[in-house]
Amino acid sequence: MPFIPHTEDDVAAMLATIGVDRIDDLFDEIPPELRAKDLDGVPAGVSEMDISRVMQARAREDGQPLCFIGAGAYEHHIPAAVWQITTRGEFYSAYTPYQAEASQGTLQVLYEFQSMMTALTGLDVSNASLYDGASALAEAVLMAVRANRKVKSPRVLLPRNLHPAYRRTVRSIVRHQGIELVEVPFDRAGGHTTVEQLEAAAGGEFAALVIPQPNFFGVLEEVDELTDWAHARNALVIGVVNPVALALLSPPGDWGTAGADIACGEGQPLGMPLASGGPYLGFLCCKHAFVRQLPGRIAGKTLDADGQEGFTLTLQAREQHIRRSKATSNICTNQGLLVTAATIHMALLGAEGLERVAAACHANSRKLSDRLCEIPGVEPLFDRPVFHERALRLPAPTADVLRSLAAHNILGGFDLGPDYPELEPALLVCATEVRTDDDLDAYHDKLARVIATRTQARCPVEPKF
Amino acid sequence: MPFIPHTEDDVAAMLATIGVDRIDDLFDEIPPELRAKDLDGVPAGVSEMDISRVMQARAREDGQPLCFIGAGAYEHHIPAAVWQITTRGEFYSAYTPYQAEASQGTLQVLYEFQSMMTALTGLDVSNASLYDGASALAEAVLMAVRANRKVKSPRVLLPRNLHPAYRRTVRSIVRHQGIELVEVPFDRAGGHTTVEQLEAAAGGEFAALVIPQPNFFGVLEEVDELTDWAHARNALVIGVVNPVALALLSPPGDWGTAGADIACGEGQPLGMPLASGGPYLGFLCCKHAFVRQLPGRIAGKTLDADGQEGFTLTLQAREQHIRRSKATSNICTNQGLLVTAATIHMALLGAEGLERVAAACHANSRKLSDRLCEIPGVEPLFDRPVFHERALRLPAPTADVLRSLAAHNILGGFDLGPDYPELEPALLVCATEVRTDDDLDAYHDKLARVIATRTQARCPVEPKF
Amino acid sequence: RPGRRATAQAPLQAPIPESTQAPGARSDADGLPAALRRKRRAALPEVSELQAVRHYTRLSQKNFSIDTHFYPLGSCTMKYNPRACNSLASLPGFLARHPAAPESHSQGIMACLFELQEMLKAVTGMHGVSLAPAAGAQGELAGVMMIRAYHDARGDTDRREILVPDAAHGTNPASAIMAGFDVREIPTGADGDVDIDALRRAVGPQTAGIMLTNPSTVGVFDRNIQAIAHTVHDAGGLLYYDGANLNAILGKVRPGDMGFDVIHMNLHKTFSTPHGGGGPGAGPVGVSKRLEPYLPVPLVVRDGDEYHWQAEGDRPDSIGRLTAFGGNMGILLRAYIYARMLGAEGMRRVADYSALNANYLMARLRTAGFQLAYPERRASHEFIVTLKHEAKNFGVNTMDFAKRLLDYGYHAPTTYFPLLVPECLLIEPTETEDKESLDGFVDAMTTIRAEAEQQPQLLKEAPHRLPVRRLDDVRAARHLDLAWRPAESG
Amino acid sequence: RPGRRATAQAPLQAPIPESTQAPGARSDADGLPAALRRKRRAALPEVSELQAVRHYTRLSQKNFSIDTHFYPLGSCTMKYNPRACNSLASLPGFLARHPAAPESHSQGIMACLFELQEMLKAVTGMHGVSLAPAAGAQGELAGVMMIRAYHDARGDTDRREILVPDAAHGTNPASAIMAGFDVREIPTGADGDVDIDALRRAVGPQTAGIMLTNPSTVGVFDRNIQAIAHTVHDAGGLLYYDGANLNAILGKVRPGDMGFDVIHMNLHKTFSTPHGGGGPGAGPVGVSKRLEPYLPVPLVVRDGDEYHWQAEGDRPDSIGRLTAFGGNMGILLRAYIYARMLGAEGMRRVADYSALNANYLMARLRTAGFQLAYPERRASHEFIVTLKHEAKNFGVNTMDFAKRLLDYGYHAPTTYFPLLVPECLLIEPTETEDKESLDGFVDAMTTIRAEAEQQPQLLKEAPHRLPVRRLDDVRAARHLDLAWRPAESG
Repeated sequence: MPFIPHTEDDVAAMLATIGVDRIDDLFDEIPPELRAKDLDGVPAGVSEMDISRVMQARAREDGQPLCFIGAGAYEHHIPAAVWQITTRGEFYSAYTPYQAEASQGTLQVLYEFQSMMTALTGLDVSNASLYDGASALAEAVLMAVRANRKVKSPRVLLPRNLHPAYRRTVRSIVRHQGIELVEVPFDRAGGHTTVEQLEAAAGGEFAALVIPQPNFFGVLEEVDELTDWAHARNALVIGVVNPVALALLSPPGDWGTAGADIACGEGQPLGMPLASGGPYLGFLCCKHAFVRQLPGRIAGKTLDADGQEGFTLTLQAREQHIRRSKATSNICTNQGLLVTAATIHMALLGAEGLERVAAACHANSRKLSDRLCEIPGVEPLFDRPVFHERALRLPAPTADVLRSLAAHNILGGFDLGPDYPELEPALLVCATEVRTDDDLDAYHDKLARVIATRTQARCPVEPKF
Repeated sequence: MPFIPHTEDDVAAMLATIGVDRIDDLFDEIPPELRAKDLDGVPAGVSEMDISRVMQARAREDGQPLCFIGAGAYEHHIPAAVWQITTRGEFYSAYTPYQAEASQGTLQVLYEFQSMMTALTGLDVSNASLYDGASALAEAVLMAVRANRKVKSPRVLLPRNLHPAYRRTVRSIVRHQGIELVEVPFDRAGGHTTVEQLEAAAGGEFAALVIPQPNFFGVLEEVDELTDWAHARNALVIGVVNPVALALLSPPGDWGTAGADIACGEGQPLGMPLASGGPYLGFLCCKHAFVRQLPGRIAGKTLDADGQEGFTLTLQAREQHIRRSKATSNICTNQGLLVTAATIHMALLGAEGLERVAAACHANSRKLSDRLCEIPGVEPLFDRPVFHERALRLPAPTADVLRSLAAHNILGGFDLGPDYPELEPALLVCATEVRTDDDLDAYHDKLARVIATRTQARCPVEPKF
Repeated sequence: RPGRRATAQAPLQAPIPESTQAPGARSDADGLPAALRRKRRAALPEVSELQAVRHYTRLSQKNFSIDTHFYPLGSCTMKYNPRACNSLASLPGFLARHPAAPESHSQGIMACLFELQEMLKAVTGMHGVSLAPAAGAQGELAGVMMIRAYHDARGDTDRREILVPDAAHGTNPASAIMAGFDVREIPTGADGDVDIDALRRAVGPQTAGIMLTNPSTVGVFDRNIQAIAHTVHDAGGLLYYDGANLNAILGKVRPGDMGFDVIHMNLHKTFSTPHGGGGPGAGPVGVSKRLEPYLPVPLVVRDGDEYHWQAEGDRPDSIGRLTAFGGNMGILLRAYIYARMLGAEGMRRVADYSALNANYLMARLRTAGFQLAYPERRASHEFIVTLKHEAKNFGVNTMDFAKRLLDYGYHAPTTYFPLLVPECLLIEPTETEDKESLDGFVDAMTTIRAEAEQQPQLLKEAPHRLPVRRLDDVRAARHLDLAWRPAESG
Repeated sequence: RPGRRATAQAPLQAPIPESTQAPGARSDADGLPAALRRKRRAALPEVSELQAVRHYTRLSQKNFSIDTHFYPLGSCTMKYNPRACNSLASLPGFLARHPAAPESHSQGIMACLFELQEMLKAVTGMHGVSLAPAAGAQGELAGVMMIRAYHDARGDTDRREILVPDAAHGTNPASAIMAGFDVREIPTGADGDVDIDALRRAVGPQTAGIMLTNPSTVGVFDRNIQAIAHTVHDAGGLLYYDGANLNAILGKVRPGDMGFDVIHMNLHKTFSTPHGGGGPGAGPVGVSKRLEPYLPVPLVVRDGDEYHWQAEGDRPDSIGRLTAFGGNMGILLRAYIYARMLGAEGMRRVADYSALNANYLMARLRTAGFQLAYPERRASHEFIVTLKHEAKNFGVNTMDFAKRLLDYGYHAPTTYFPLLVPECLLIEPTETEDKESLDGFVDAMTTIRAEAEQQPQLLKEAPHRLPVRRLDDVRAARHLDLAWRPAESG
């Protein structure tokens, strides 16, 4: 029996101890009419060998196309040590470290993760992860509204150049909390958000401003100016940042005069494979003043009975298992295993390693967009500095172009049209450090051919039939 | 610097402690004219990411053809747990357990392995592995000649239906020990070795008889009869066995009246991937009487200073690091990590699991050979019972047939021609439990087509040019 | 202890392991305006690969885990996480797929997700399933949001109250609040079942629904579930099933058949995906037909031989998206593999053997003299021991017991939950433990009680054999030290 | 200790984990004659997957290893085994390849093997390399067999003696004997170099060759190596280089340039493939031009863009085949990956930093008052401390010191080897350890010496903090218990 260790003798002895005849007797308190008759729809069990065959075929089926999509999830090289250690049974199959003395491994990892994230973001404290970047932003929004004691307004400014899926996620999660999400348009030439646009959109009081850096288009925002503007209006500032980019870019804690108040984002670039979108890792950092509004688990350093240093979960009075309906969030299980991977990944790379990765990605993406813009009709969509990815205008419908490329096993980027119809035909491209010059050439050549075909086809030719 | 942890400050401090100015000064006892100028032929170092790309491309390049080759190396399903545990750092990066107290994990694994191998072979003692099955047989031959006190002859009977690579390996390794290897022909109808043939080949005294079960053709030998025949002549009997087959077949310890004296073989089927031929695992078991002639490491159970049970390497007086030129063998490093994998593999399967694997392989190979023998001109080469693989006669040159199949990504079996020209055209096929009915069908259909083409092509047609 | 924080304490000027270098990368990242660039390098660890490997390998050894210890942690279902699920979900083709890859390059994984949706429907008796929620708590939130969306869509907007038994998981009320509901507690009766009279008094036109675990957190199957369902439904409310305890009845009783309208499942419990030291989980939700329009996106649908995503545009009434990229896909794959290996028969066996283990352990502990919270009831997959006598007679509390268990190599059961039982140990052995483990646990419990009587200090100062002695939680909260900082800055 | 042999003690009627079942398999294996079938089921463990995983995970934790401990084991080069080598050598395409797959389906791995051959040639200065030997000792055997083949081919069949320094590894004489040679020992001089006068007296028409390690096992580079080479060559003998200590001079001095005719390399030492608790290793051999015909098979050769195998048929003078399938391919792949990551510069760095670490540790231990065996010499990558004073003054021996080191979390250095130094500790830190590790080791040694003086019993009874106390080796050899047996059979 798969995963059941009992021998027949064991079962007999155990039933005798309990004082019943058959295992099924143990369910005698369940009204008989409720007992499940059959489980049509659940196939018969298969062996490990058989399911291996199925999964290998399916993994192969999806192939490994040449991918130039970024848009919030990035393919980076992950040192082999990261997952070989992360999947050790002691990390993989451990529970949440509520019994601190039996969980010092996990707890120290959490503490190190928090240390590294505060170092990267330049803020004071970090929690030990949330589900992903988008849900972390939702928690950041809720937290900011709770934490802002100067402004009672439940309005939060959310720029339109923030990742569309993040905007949708925030909307789903906060919709019943009486929060008003105000969309701020972006500058059509630069792709960034200006103070003028913010002024216009804000209208009156608001609790918080969200600043993505870089924004969804890869465009860099003038974070210092925006931060000071919001702080002048007693609003809190929430930075949404890419942790790899932070190796080179100014950390939220340094934005403007006082620094952003909260930073959150997607930890996937820190050692998580793309894996179809998850499990990833949301992070959330803030200034010390807001630590009691921070949702999620937090590890702290303390002493044991012998005065020796050790680690434990702390500030649990914020959490649902203690505070129940008064908790800062309902979150409970988070992304512990990914925290472990991210921590090991950062330890292996160090600050300089992360800088090199960031610089390599940036250089590669610039090279890619320069190459592609050699193709007639392809040009940058925005004129402001970008980091790590770039939005391009295409001379043909994006969906068609991407479909043609996909047929050649190239995933050419993220189609901006569905989320930004005003920009159509537009494409967001990205080339991380794992893409080679050959890869870039292959993309360039294929795109040039596809566009040549497409633009010719646009010429008014009468169908022959 | 890859794998070097030193900071510049560290290096400076260390050099100061030593009292030299530069690292290169540490090589000042080496005659300057000997210092290497350059290392042409060693390319510049590459990053982990770059070598990953190279290796992934090369691994892909070799594809994963549908494989029907057995011939001493068998593709079995390996439970995922086996290698996930085996590659844990504590097993993977540990040294030979000379410091027993710091190596109880490895030592207990060795002891368990020895226990499992004695259980499988039905013999008293096992060592903790040799390099592979063929070199294990070489050591078994040397050992038998040393151990046989009744017969002084250095002659050992080696049947021709023993794996050709084993015969070659034994010859290479024992050639300078004054041992005469006597080849025993096999029965052309049955593929097995008969007592009559042994009598004829033996001529006079001999120290040992080697009995492969099953033999290279998959044919089952009459092991009881052969064992008793050899024992009656005061020779020792060495069984060469497949450990998976032993789940169903009579163990060497039960052969004949007194049982074989030594058993050895290839442990690869116990959880080792095919991996181009290694690392595999040679095993060597014997009766208790010969334990001091056994080469290689042996773990034993003992007590510690508190009277608690523990494990240690024992009988080291046989080994080279103690006995130097008087050792039972020069072997020192063996295949520890593979022992770990094999032990976990056997623990996960248990005796019944191994039986099922053996039975499934056997059934699958029978099904395959039955299917293939539906093709005109394809027929069994021998009429005796087989296990696990079967030799077939083909109606066309084997090498040509295999080449055509390989072009369709099917590896059709092992060509018997080069080693047994007398059998040409002949093919040894195998289908383990991992091959599906679809796989068998695919092979059958392709082979039928290849043979149809080949046999037609035999008709004397003039070339057209 | 040597090695601690060795990582971050190493000098910053240490060279980076080249194995992780991106060659050709220049640190002068062209085109980045100076004003937007980082001024000081982040204080990350600077260590060699061996130092990192050794540090984290040794850290891992300080953990208890399923792979090393028996973990009878009630309500958490700490059972064996099959290694095959890990390796097969980690096949390169699955790891490499970008979440925005087109459907043409996603049919393999979509087939797995679709089949998982179907299997979860079948085993829970629900009409529709969404795999989107990233964990149980997010599944709960999605569930109550669907209840809200349902009432709102019918214009039934005064239903603003969610009923929650006092024994419920803390996430239940917390999730209800996040969905904008008020929470009213319903007491548990002396027999462990919900106080049905109190429930009848509580329902009304303000009732949006009730959140229930069945078997409940006190480890018994609520025999009045049908009456509860009628009561709530008759009042116009919906029934929410907290799937935390689904392991107890998997394949034996289906929440849909009990009358539940919406359910979340904890795949890291019932479907054995790893707990990972606190996640990632996955919290799929299942719904009855009337709630189907509100399921969170994305969903996978099948059209002939092809699979398609359904997102916001395809499902206008959906409560929406809960994470950017649709959920913890790698965890869903693990659950899929596990479910396929179990099959229908294996799922039933989960319930059978988790009930067998729980009832056996309960019987043995009772015989050994421990007091059960609900001695007249069958255990589901878990049960409660109350140490109130031990606390009173020996002056040791449940936490002391728990810490002493660690010394004997057993992870402590869940302590002080549910809150309504004093000095409570909630014990869940799961179906993957063998009789020897359970017997060993009984022995340890018995020994510890003898110690409590004879040398209570031994318990109060426990643990003694772990990498650290008992940790000072109060100090941790008072003198917050939540991150290491380089010496110069603090 | 609970859990020990739990595996094999479980009842035989226990069900097999179905995850490993071969479905469709019937135990009535058709066509197998009853007389040839097994009568009794083998007494293998019968456990569930969780029991096995837990058992072996916990066992692993009882080991010291590079990934958890500093391992200054002289002559063993216990350095970091890069994880990338493991994962890349384990790519499915490499693992799935059958050893008898045709060359058309083997070009990827053959490219790796060919390039490894070429890199090993370049870094050793040899003319030809065969990767076939499965470990260092097999490489030695292959090496001396080639020496024999060379003399035999020239009809020089009286050369039956191999010279071996008294400091040599035990495998040297053992291998020479297996190749049918006689062994004559050459003493080591007081300065650690080979006694060149003794050597001159020893050579003659019977001399087949000499087996040398340089740097030698006493941790110094033999300054007379050129004189030794001339002496042996002039006498008609060949020079064999034992590559065990190659790490010390990798890329700095090449054995070929020193005059060696044949060399083996231990890839699990110098090229960082895992020691694996005692293998698998790999022991490629390199040869000068005159020995090339005798290299063991198989070899990989390149012809244009294609790679081909050379086996017995292609190389009639080869000493032949040493394993059935040509060697430890997976280990060769790991070494290839490591060599590519190092590159030429990285190889030189191996020698640089292993020498730096050894000389630093030697300097610090000398300052701390430990006596060096060869105080006037540079350390190569290793050096010897002799504890003869401590033994005399405190009544503790080297083994006591070694066992006490374990208590401090350091694996013991190599003890009592080489045999010519009394109370010998052969210490090799390797280049992958950082200064903190070395300093910690010095502290531990210093502390232990103080303990030896004040409470020698502490050392004699060590270890105290490991899973077991000191084990009784004598008992192990006297009361042989080499395998567990079911109770019924004894």
